[in-house]
Amino acid sequence: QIEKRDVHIAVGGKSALYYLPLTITERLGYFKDEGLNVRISDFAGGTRSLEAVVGGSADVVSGSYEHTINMQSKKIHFQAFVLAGASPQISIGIVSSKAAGYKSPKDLKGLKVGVSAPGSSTNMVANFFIAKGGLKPSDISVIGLGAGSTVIAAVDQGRVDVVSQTDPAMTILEKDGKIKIIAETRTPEGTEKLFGGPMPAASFYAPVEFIRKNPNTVQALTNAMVRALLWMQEASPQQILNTVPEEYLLGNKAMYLFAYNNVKTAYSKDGLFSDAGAKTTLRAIASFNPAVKPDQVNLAETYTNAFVKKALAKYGGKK
Amino acid sequence: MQAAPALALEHITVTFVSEGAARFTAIRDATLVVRPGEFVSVVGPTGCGKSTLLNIAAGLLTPSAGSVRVFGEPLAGLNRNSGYLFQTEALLPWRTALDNVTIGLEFRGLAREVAVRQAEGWLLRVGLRGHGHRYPHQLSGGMRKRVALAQTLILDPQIILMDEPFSALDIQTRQLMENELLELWSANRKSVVFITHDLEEAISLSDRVVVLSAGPEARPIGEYEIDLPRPRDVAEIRLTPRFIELHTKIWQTMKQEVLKGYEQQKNQ
Amino acid sequence: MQAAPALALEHITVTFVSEGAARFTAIRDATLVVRPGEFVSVVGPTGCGKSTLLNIAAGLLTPSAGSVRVFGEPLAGLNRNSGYLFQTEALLPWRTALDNVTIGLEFRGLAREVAVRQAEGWLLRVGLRGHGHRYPHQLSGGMRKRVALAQTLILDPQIILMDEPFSALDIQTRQLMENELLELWSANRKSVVFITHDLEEAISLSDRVVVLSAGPEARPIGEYEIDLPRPRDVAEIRLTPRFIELHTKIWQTMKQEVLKGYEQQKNQ
Amino acid sequence: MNSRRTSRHLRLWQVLIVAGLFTIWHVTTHPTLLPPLYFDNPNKAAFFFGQPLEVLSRVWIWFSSGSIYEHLWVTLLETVLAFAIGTVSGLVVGLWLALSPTAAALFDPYIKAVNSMPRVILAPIFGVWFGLGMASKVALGVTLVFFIVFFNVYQGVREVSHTVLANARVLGASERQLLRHVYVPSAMSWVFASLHNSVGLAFVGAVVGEYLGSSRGVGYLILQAEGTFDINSVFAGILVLTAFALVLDGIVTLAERRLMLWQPRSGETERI
Amino acid sequence: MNSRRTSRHLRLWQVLIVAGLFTIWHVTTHPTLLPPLYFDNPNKAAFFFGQPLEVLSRVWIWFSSGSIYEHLWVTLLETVLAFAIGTVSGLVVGLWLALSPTAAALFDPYIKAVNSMPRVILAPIFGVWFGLGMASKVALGVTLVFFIVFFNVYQGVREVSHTVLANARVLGASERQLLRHVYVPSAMSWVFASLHNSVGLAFVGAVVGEYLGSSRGVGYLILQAEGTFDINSVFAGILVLTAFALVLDGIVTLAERRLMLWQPRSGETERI
Ligand SMILES: Nc1ncnc2c1ncn2[C@@H]1O[C@H](COP(=O)(O)OP(=O)(O)OP(=O)(O)O)[C@@H](O)[C@H]1O
Ligand SMILES: Nc1ncnc2c1ncn2[C@@H]1O[C@H](COP(=O)(O)OP(=O)(O)OP(=O)(O)O)[C@@H](O)[C@H]1O
Ligand SMILES: [Mg+2]
Ligand SMILES: [Mg+2]
Repeated sequence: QIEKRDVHIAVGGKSALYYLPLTITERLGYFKDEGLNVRISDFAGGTRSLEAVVGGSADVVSGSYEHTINMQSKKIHFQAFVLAGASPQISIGIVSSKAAGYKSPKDLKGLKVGVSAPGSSTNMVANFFIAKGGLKPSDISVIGLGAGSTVIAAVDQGRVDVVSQTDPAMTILEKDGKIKIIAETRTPEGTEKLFGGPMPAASFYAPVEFIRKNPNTVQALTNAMVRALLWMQEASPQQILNTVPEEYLLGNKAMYLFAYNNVKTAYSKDGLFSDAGAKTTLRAIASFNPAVKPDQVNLAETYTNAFVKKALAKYGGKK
Repeated sequence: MQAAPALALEHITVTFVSEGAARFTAIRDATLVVRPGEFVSVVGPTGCGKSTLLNIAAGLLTPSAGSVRVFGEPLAGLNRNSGYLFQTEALLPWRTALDNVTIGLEFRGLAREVAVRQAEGWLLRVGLRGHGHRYPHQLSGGMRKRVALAQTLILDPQIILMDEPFSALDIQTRQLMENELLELWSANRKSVVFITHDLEEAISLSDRVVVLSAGPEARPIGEYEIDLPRPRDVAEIRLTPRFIELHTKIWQTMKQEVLKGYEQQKNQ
Repeated sequence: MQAAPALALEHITVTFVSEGAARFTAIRDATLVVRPGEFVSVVGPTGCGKSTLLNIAAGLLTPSAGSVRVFGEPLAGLNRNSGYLFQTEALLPWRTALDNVTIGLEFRGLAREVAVRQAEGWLLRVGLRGHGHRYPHQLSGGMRKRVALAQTLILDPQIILMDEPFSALDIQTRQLMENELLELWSANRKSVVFITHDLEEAISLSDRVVVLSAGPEARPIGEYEIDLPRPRDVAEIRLTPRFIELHTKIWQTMKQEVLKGYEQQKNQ
Repeated sequence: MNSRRTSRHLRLWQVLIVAGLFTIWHVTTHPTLLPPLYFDNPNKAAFFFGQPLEVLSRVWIWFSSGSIYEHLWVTLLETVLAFAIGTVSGLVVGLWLALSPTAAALFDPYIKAVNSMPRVILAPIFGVWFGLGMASKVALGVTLVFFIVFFNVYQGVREVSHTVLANARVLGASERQLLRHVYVPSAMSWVFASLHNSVGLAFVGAVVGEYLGSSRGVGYLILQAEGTFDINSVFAGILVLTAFALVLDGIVTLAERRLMLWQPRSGETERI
Repeated sequence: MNSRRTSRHLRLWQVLIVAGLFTIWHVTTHPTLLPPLYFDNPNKAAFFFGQPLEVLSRVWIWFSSGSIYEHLWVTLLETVLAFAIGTVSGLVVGLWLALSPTAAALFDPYIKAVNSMPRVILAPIFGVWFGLGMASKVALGVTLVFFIVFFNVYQGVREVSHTVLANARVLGASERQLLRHVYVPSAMSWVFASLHNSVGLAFVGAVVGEYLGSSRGVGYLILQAEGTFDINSVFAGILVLTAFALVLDGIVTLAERRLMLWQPRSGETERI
């Protein structure tokens, strides 16, 4: 009764910790268990993976929930149906040499802030953070660094004063003592502190149309993901390491583990969205992207817990 | 009613324009009519415009003024009835001698074997048997000229335009080629326009010799009917009294013209 | 002690190898010695290997066997003492006629104005005054040859190698050029190797005429000292009895050779 | 007279084609004008291809507010530097290897290997070596331009007519003079063919470099717009760059005309 | 004999150079071998530039475990397709525009404009048109290869000797025959110059296409590795690709040798 067995998932940077639940689901064979034949295409960035789904070459995005709101303002309707990351895993750090002079966000005025790309989530988090200190986006200069080793090089060579990035880059920098973390959304507490509420992050979302036409497929995807999330809650770090593909660890196993420990509380425990989270996201986005008008956004359409609830009913009992 | 001339260049003027430099009128109001089956030689001082005239007859150059008619039809674009042996090297460098000779036949759609058989006959005629597999750069200057000759003549064109075809050959080979040409021509009367610097060659081959004036603004300044009997042997005919008489006559006109041209340039 | 010869090609053999095709020995065991100040003409049937021999003398081609010496020194690489007038077109197409003539002087580091003044003199000498601003493709075949002549002679080389320099010129211009060449040569005795198909030209200009046999495996088969008095006028000297005598003698050798070559190829 | 009329006709046609393209662009991306052709949702066309009116208004705002100048200046400077450095180095290395067969045989595989390296992926290394400023963008552009010029110069030099070369050598040219008076003029048309290609790729190098990490430049603007799915600004950026690429190409064409005067052209006779 | 000895010498030198490069790479990136030159932290060099031994062992693992073959096959197929399609279309369009001056004048600015567009930014549009499979990567490669071949063919055809062309026309060649027997052979060396460049860029197109979004291919492997800062795998991927690019280039060179037999070469006399 599954409408579409071959599901094509698009993701932007699959090997990042941000998308660990997806990798776990795939590696543990949960998609197969649900009768799905999943193909995962990796892209150089979250917007790219979204565009692939809009263009019709993939079915489901594994990406940041906030894009469903962005897309609604473009009159293209997406709905998120299972949450994988409860926090965006973005941290802000200031280079050690400037750390002494830093007291509060307003001290960032005039500094060079390295983000993954101008206009991306890392940029948004940085903007949100400086707004707390009463600064406007034009008070800092934003530098796009990408997410690769350029970030490390930029800090090393003193080309940025502040970085807003995801892991493992931040962990590497932090461990080397290059930066001091001044804000983070790697944990629920940090997220709460920065955004004033929960901030849903990595999730599965798909065009509303797709969900309407393929409810059983979506249910199967949700089941697999929820099962993986539940497994992750129980799993030891060693189990995680054993599950993740060898290639992801080849860089540096110890570093991977260290970074994982930094972000492990950021993964969703049950896959459920919260209304508060959606509202926080809308607030954050609206403050950043003038094209998004809060009063015109229908938040209820952007996510649904219906599938997760059924999945929890199926797998939650095993606890 | 008389047949239309094979080639009629009437009141031709050619003015070259080149960027920056002033215009240059190479030929002014020149008329040259070639009857069907006539062998016409054109002689004239170097640089007077002989090749230019031939380019116009071949349809490769458009005159600034004047009309070109081929068998009565005004010429537009290329002259499809003519074969042209260029003064400069024009063989296709990426084809062997043999393939250069066959190419015209291939263009006409002849089967390769037939073309090769004919071409081999022609290579023999121009004394290049056994050199068919060479590329042009592996041939001597005179050999290349002979390949070009075979390339043009194998197509058996109605009008043959030849620009100094034999000047790179030694005298003996030259006479052999001249006799071949005459034989071919007399077997099946073509119209020939033949440019040469060798007045003896011009007289011994032609029905008519046209002398061009020195450039710029060259034009024909003398036409001489050559009433020597045919068939001719190019070596023997040079010794006849009528030949010597004609030679002397044309020579006088030419000599004056060349010296005039040379003086002109010296005092320019 | 006698001075070393200006140019000594001794026991030269040239074998061309080309991919796929068999090897071809154009020249076998040929010896040609040119004394300082001597004017040597080389004649021979087309394709026998005259240009090849000149290329070797210029240092552009390495013989397969044999030695080349220039003023007694073995030649390695280019012959720096020689000027070479090529049989094929060799002007630099991106330079005007004038700039083509000045280029050798510029290579020597002469100031541009000086070079231009000399070059203009040379253009006048070869009858091309007023054509200095033209690019090679805007000149006629004979004009290009004369520009090349000026280009070579302006450098006043010790040894002048010329490959059919005048064959594209009309007879009058040709005689003017020949006289210019003789004048230049006699003023300041150079060694000249002169290739031509025109036996009269060869005899009227030279101290010695060398006849090559027909190829393949060509070699000198006759050497004739030309004991005509100097200075000569190329037009007048042709009428002297001694000239006619020499001409007949050399002619006999050549004729046989050419016919032999032609027959050879026909029966190959 | 005649040729001027033809050229005016041509311009007219070109404008018409541009207008036609813009019209097609407009009607296919404007949600309500046509039934959706390709996408199920009528807004998707606009999402991917933008809308010409929006794009043009974006361009207009950039220029009228002056906000674009800083970015444009950076990008143009990077492009011109990449073009100049890439061309000169391609020329020099191309000439060198073409004239020194041993060096050519030796380095040939390395050059080809480097040419086949995906530069975009190596962008982080460029960042390490050249920083995040203009230098790294210029470097990226240079790696694109260099090879195009190099391969053409290399081949162009080897195509020099043997006779012309022999003649120049006999006339006493030193290696240096051969280079200046024979190899370079003869390879000129090869160089220009590669330059027309390089102009475009120098722009590509600069923009992609900025796109991969920067704080200024048109690529930065484009990246910023992509983050918020503002496809109209992306196209506006591309449009502006294209216009400047055509200007730069025009300059190359002018230089070509001046330097290639010597070549025979057809239609050299005057018509009366 | 002699030339074979030289060529063996050459190979030796080339191997030595590679060995030298690897040694430099090794000592500068091996943390303890040298005092750090460029970076404060001795591990930094290895972080950015990888370590040759690691890279080689990565390559070895890929091939011995067989895990690379699927990816390599995809990438090679994309490359070859991009190369073939780009070359043929560049050839056809180049010939067409070179032979039709009106079309050339008309389309010239558009071609130059498209050439100057940063294709990486347009990758999503390729995704829309060609999907996420091989087609979109091939398309990206084609946009790189096409222009290189195009510009060279376009110029190459216009460089055909006027006399040879006139001769062929007088000998009765139709437009079609001119193309086949004059324009194409004459432009051949131009085409080959562009092909040597294109081989590399076809690889770049395929890999960058995969890098921007894919589920297989060497570019995908590289993308995965970059996400985990595994620079050794990135270099291993590049190394493997480079090796194959050299193989493909070797094939082009062979074809060139066969087709360009007619050209004069120096040293045509036998030495005894
Ligand atoms: N493209 C051109 N542009 C300008 N002038 C030209 C061009 N082509 C030829 N000329 C000039 O036209 C004149 C005639 O040239 P043409 O080649 O017809 O002479 P020719 O009689 O064939 O001479 P030759 O016997 O030396 O071959 C010459 O003065 C030449 O400089
Ligand atoms: N590169 C080459 N490869 C093979 N054969 C060659 C090569 N160059 C010349 N030959 C052959 O060598 C012979 C002599 O050529 P060369 O050009 O020296 O003749 P030539 O005496 O100058 O003739 P011409 O009077 O026609 O100019 C010819 O048979 C020619 O085919
Ligand atoms: Mg002429
Ligand atoms: Mg010769």
